[in-house]
Amino acid sequence: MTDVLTQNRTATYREAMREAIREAMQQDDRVFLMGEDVGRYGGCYAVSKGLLEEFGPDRVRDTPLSEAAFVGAGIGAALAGMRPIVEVMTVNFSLLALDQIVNNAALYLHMSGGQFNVPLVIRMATGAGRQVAAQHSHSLEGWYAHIPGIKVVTPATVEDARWMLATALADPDPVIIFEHANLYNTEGELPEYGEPVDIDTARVRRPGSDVSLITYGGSLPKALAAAEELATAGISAEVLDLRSLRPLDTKAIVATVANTHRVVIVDEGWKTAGMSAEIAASLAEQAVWELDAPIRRVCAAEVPIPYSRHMEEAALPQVTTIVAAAEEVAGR
Amino acid sequence: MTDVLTQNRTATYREAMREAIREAMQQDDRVFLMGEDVGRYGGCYAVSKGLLEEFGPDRVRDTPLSEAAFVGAGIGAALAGMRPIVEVMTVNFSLLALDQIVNNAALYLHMSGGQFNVPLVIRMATGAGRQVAAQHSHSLEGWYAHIPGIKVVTPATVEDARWMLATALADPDPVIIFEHANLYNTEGELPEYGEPVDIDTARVRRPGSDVSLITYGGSLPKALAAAEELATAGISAEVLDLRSLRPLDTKAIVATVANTHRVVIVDEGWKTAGMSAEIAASLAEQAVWELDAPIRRVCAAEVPIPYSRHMEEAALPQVTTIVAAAEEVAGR
Amino acid sequence: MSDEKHPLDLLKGMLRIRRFEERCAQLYQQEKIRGFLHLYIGEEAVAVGVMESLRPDDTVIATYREHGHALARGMDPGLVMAEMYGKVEGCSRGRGGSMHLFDAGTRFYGGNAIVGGGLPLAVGVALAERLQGRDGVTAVFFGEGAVAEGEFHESMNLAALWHLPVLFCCENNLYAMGTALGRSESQLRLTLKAASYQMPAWEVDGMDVVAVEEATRLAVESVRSNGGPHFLEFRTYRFRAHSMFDPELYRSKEEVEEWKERDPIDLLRERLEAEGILDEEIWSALEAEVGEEVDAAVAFAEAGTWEPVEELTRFVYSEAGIS
Amino acid sequence: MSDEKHPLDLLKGMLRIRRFEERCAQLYQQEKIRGFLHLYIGEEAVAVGVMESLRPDDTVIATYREHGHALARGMDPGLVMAEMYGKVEGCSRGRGGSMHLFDAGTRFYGGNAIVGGGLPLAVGVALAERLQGRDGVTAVFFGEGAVAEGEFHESMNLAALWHLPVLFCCENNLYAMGTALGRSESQLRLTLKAASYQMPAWEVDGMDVVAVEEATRLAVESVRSNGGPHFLEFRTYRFRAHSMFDPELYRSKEEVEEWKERDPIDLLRERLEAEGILDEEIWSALEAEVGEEVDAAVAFAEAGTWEPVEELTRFVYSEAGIS
Ligand SMILES: Cc1ncc(C[n+]2csc(CCOP(=O)(O)OP(=O)(O)O)c2C)c(N)n1
Ligand SMILES: Cc1ncc(C[n+]2csc(CCOP(=O)(O)OP(=O)(O)O)c2C)c(N)n1
Ligand SMILES: [Mg+2]
Ligand SMILES: [Mg+2]
Repeated sequence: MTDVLTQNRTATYREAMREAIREAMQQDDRVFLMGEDVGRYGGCYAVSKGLLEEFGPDRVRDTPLSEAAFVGAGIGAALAGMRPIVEVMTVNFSLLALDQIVNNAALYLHMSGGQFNVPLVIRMATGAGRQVAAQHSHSLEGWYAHIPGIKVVTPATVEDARWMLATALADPDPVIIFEHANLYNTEGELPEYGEPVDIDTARVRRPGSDVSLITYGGSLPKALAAAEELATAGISAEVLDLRSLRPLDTKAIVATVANTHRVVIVDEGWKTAGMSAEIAASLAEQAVWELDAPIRRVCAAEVPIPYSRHMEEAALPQVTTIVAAAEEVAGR
Repeated sequence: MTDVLTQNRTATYREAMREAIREAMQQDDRVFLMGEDVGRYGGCYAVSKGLLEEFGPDRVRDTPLSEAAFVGAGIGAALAGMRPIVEVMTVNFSLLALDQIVNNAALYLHMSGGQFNVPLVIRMATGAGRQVAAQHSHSLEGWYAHIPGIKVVTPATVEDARWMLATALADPDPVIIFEHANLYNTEGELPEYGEPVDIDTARVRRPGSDVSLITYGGSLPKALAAAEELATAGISAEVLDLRSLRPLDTKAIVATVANTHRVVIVDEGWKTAGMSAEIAASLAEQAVWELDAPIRRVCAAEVPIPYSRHMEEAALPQVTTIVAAAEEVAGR
Repeated sequence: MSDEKHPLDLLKGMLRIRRFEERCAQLYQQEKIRGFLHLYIGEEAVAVGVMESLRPDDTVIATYREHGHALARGMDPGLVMAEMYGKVEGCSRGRGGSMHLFDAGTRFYGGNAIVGGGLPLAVGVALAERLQGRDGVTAVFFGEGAVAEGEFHESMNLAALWHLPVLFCCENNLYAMGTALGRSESQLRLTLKAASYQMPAWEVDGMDVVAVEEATRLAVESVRSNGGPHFLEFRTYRFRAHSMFDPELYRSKEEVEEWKERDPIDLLRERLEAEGILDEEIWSALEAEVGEEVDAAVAFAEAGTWEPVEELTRFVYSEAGIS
Repeated sequence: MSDEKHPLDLLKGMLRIRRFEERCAQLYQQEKIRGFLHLYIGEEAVAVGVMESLRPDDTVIATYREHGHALARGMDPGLVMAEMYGKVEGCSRGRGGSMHLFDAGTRFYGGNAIVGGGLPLAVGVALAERLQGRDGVTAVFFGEGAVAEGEFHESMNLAALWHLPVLFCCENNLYAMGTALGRSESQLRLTLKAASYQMPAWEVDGMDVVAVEEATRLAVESVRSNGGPHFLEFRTYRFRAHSMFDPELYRSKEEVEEWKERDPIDLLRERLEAEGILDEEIWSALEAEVGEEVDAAVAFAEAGTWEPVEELTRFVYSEAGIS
């Protein structure tokens, strides 16, 4: 094992992600990082800081403002033997690259009858909560989860930030990693002997018996805080972190509801036809008789996210709104 | 009333749409049509055939292959006093214009504190079923329905094709009209004294009592055929045509389920986190106790749509699969 | 206007932006302003010179680095500052913040924070002006970084193809965040690129407000008289970091200092002093007036109120509804 | 190769495409082929001339009008025809059809039906070749209509900026569906546009297969020897409708007839006859051989089988799984 693997310490989500990228580049020459300002600037969230100095401009490539071209170039490079990590600065700008992701990355393997797989990893920051207003506050994970041919993962813990990338790079197909911008500064313990984690199952982050809080990504800390608060009110909440949105671990979703019979879905994305809808729908299909209360969804309000702090807070899921919804379904 | 309004005859969906565009342009100088090959070519589905000759190149504008620019130009023109009808040839190419639609059209009014509304209509063909393979067979209505700030309508009948456009043009905000390519040749009666229809409510196209088939757009004919077949098997199916996906008429959705207590959702889009998920989720939230059977979704298989006829048929909702699902939830 | 008053107005226009933004930087430290804040300091001559050459019925579309454009266009500094405070009295009801200033009154169509995202809008506004028989010009501002975007290419071609009254104002400050022009463009002469669309394109010293105004006046005359779109590259420089989070690892202090030698305010100030149009007294008066304006703007913002939370869902769709 | 054999190979290559597609048109009428069918008839000299100048380890990316490119690249006509029949023996298991021909063996990376969609891929393949120390060239084909797309602009700039081994092959057949070049581009000289990315760009007579081969050979030499990307505009013409649904309202019969005067097959045939390389006998032999190939391809397709429906979900993701 390399020294990177054997340290036991608390790290930030940002450091964990950087360490994962560095390790991948040390271990496999085919891996390179490409995106806007990943090099000299050090990454707009400082994730790739120092990597240009360590690996040079061929493997840490600053790109022009050309989202369609450099994402498409990542697909082409993957088709031709490389293992690119393409960073799209934020999901908001990925709208400019959707044609490449949906019409090429997602389709090439099936459409070519199995000849051309696309071993590409795309990383992007996502989410709201920093008062950066409507055009910079999208949460479109649900959109990506709609598309067959790609995989969508949402590391919410420092450990997943550290270890999901290696598994994503080992995957022969396109994997999109959503990093909620509010998680970069969160701290966590890294296990002494860490190792790659799966990217297709959900995890119970806190066991409980009265109500299930099903969530992912940037909303996990809020759900955990809500569970803490609910505990003091005598409500035992189980918190399920989906980790992967495509494939979706419906087994785990059904299991937690079979355990608690009451569910609140927490999703920073918009409610209508988003990720929260799929979770609710899969329960309506597979576990409707398990439900002792109607499903509740706590999502972003169906509005563009405003700049002012109080309005933005009102637009997003908050610990208080999660707690209120949980108390309601728990019948308190 | 103009002569256009007073004819009583059967027309095709294509003719109805063309008549609607022509009437709008005759009645309002601010209306113009813009898109790829809408002029000299007559529209790739021949919808705008003859309009260039009638209204000239200023009002029937052929555009270069520049989806982002001409959709964005439609937004700008709407901001500055016009009432553009922008035709994006098919939803598949709209991926190139999503930044303009999602970051500008949908956000400008809210983000500007109510100052800048966008009275724009975008028309696009959608759907599969003509063996045009994966890149030309997307159904992304559910994606668009996810976005606050825009409205999404899906005319499925000749009457709606004839009359929804006028209402959409009278709307001060962006309206996206999805025209399933397989509907253009369908024929229907146009009422003698037709008039604009609402674009925010669902309609029961066939009343029934045993099971509800909830659908929209290109799947409506299939759902009606399935209901016919179910009738012969003694199952009375109610067919609900959503007509508008955003806003979604959840009242009507709950009402039909309160009537039949069993529901099959038919959606040509992919299942995961799509339109069908939202319909199921709203029932899980608002009518879960009305359900006498788990919700069933009949959607496109979670695969890129293949070219070969038998594989494409297997990938899409068919009368047979709808009937089978309905019999299952009806417990036969 | 008198030959003396006008240059002093230009100077005051630039000074207003400078002092306004210096205060914004302080207020950001005090957390009165949040989110992203992109300062225009060093580039004031561009916005001031261009706006001087536009009419009230012309249209302006800018980027997220648009405080200078908003002020130069004549928007009330109080409304702009209140917006950055997030107050409902702000020009966008506090919903847009620094990156999304809007003002229908001065035809200031935002405040667009997607690089290149405003360019297609400008083409459409210009098309609408043409179709409605008006002779308004649409000026759209964007950085040199936007030139690599597909939306730039498509918009340039469409405007030229349709011969539309668009003034493309490229603010070439040499960097897109940390990416130098040479790492972003294969062709460094942006005007050659623009010319390849059959569009007249001029390079202008963006630190010389008089040169900016002169070039823009000529370009606008041509655009307004149906000469088709025009591309102006303003050579300028951003004195401050890209945003408040930027450690500026990508450029040297020396480079920044060199450019500060050509501070557009100092340049004009010295020239006017040499010409005897400006003296200490007038300068202090300008400073005093501008200082008062900024103080008044801050006071207005401070006195502002928060939009009621119940109004969160207002304006997702128009209240008028279907007409 | 002997001086006599080579030109006859070129002729045969074009003839193969012509006869193959004429048969496709018939088969479309018989509904053996469905969906969209875009014929290359009239443009054969471009694909044949370019492919002649490429090596097996080079990469080809084409559009939805790519039967000619697939055949010229050396793909088995039977696999191509079976694909259009939708048979599992087809080069894409019958899943792609006419617009999505794929063949890893000849490095034929599709068959891309989004206009401009293949260009970024070509940049990426070229980057991968460079990073892996190989000297393969990536040739990407696109129509003149794609030049208006943002993806064209971004890809041209990226390839030039990074000095990548991409050969941009623009097939200018004057129309994008019904849209004439003049209604799509403000700058009709596409090579001037390409040059604005600091990329060498040549105009080539796309009806003269020898000129195509010659120009491409020189361009490929330059690209392969690290000369950076190269842009070739092939002036050609589509003799048939855009697709099988096109009533061709946008161009005159006369125009089509004029261009047919420069049929690339007739041009070469006459030249070779004049040079005494070709006579009736050889020609009939060529026709016979090509006819047999096409018959064999159709027979293979007819004999093909349908992919089992249970395999619908295969290859959405790789069967290997995470390694
Ligand atoms: C499409 C898009 N990609 C990336 C970003 C993030 N971003 C914001 S500003 C900026 C640099 C833009 O540089 P330039 O266009 O030169 O304008 P400047 O900031 O120098 O005024 C970037 C990359 C964005 N806002 N939009
Ligand atoms: C992005 C996109 N927009 C529109 C279409 C529909 N379409 C298919 S081919 C075509 C014309 C393309 O013309 P050109 O690039 O000149 O190639 P040609 O067909 O002439 O070979 C159009 C508009 C498409 N496939 N992709
Ligand atoms: Mg810049
Ligand atoms: Mg063409």
